[in-house]
Amino acid sequence: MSDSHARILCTITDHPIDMQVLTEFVADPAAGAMATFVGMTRNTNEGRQVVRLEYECYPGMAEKEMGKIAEQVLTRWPVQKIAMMHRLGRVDIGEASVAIAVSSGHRHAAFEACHYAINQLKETVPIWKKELYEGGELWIGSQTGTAGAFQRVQEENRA
Amino acid sequence: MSDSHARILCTITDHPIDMQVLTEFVADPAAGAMATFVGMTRNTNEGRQVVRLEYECYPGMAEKEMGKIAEQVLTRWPVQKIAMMHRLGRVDIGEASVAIAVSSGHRHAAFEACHYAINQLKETVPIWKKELYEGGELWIGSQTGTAGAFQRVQEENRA
Amino acid sequence: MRIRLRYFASLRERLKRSEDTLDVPAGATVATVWEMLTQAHPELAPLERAIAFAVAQEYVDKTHPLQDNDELAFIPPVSGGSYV
Amino acid sequence: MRIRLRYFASLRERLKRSEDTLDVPAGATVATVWEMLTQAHPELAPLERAIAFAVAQEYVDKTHPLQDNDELAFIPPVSGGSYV
Repeated sequence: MSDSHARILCTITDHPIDMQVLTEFVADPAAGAMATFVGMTRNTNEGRQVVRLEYECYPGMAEKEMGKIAEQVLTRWPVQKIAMMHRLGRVDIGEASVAIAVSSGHRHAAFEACHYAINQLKETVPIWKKELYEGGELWIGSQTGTAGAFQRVQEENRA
Repeated sequence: MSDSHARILCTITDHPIDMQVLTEFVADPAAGAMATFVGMTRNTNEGRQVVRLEYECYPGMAEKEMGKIAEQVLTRWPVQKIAMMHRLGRVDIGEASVAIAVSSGHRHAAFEACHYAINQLKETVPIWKKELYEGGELWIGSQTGTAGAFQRVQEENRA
Repeated sequence: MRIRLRYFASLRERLKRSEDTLDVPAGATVATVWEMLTQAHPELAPLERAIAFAVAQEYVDKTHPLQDNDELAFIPPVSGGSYV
Repeated sequence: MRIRLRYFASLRERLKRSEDTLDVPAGATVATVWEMLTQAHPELAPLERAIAFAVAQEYVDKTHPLQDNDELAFIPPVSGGSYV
């Protein structure tokens, strides 16, 4: 358990996410539990009909920040392995944009670590999501609080 | 969302668990999040070298109790769909004995519902697990608390 | 009246069978059957606080009245929270 | 000294470019660059509390001193906790 790199997989990809890559990575004979999370594009958001999402990242820094989260997880919980993957570009309804898998001896650590990892990812990893909806587009994360100033909705009357 | 049966899959099987069956079942265009849990046979337990596990259930009642948990989940959380599967018979190291997938609009509900479902399953569903380890066998769940009276270890000197 | 009994897991191995039928008096409850069973197998008596009971595949407590042809299952501790 | 600037997402679209180079005085900090940027683009000033800064791909605060050839990235709010 000393070499943390062999226990961490962090990937940013332009291709569809294959969950099996993550679950096979975290498989371990000492693991009795695996928790996974998948974030997908859903068809509505706050009353808007979503057409698709588009993701971009800060290349290099995004992977580094994901790696920091994975290292934190290995420090804080008795976890065997963790795999995190984020997709960039166009992600259609029902497709996965982000996936995390965590294996551990017991289930509570797996759940807590996986939940922590996705929460942190969405706080600190420089990845941005643009929502294309019926009638406009919107950078998500920028429409509330102090970030409200970022809001930029292009009302397009397509009719 | 009115017909709960179309939103629940509960299966007990003698065959290896195929996660894709569960994740495809819970897929839903209104779901932005999916949490899954997989319980697997691990190679040690409380200091014992585990050879394999063997599961049996109370047929009929086990499915009914799983179904009750799934109904509770749909009542308590804004969840789209839930799939639960448990395997019976021999389950070797690294193989899955139980898997749960939950889809929902947002991630917190998916995590909470999935964690709840596995906790409840292990409390109430009449499925029993025998651990075969180096030197003996043991019905798990029976060795602590008031259940201690059930303990039955067959010390077999195999040398 | 006649009750069908079912044993699982450790209890099945201990009793060396998975089911029985038992004739019980009218008005019998789960507790009545448990007393009959522990009279025949005194070594089971200490298990009472660990065991659960199901009639017609629903958990019941010991006061549950039995009907003719009921299936009464003895449920040892299930696979448990602490393992995985 | 010369600093490389990077803009992402909403900021990139607003400024219609993804990077710049900027000559700054010795001793400049992140705050110095931010002030120069908002002088050139006054409409960015209200964003200050929402934006984060990274130098050499590490988050820093506004007091962070810059070195020649540093890459300073302006990080708009990331994809966010509330969506999924």
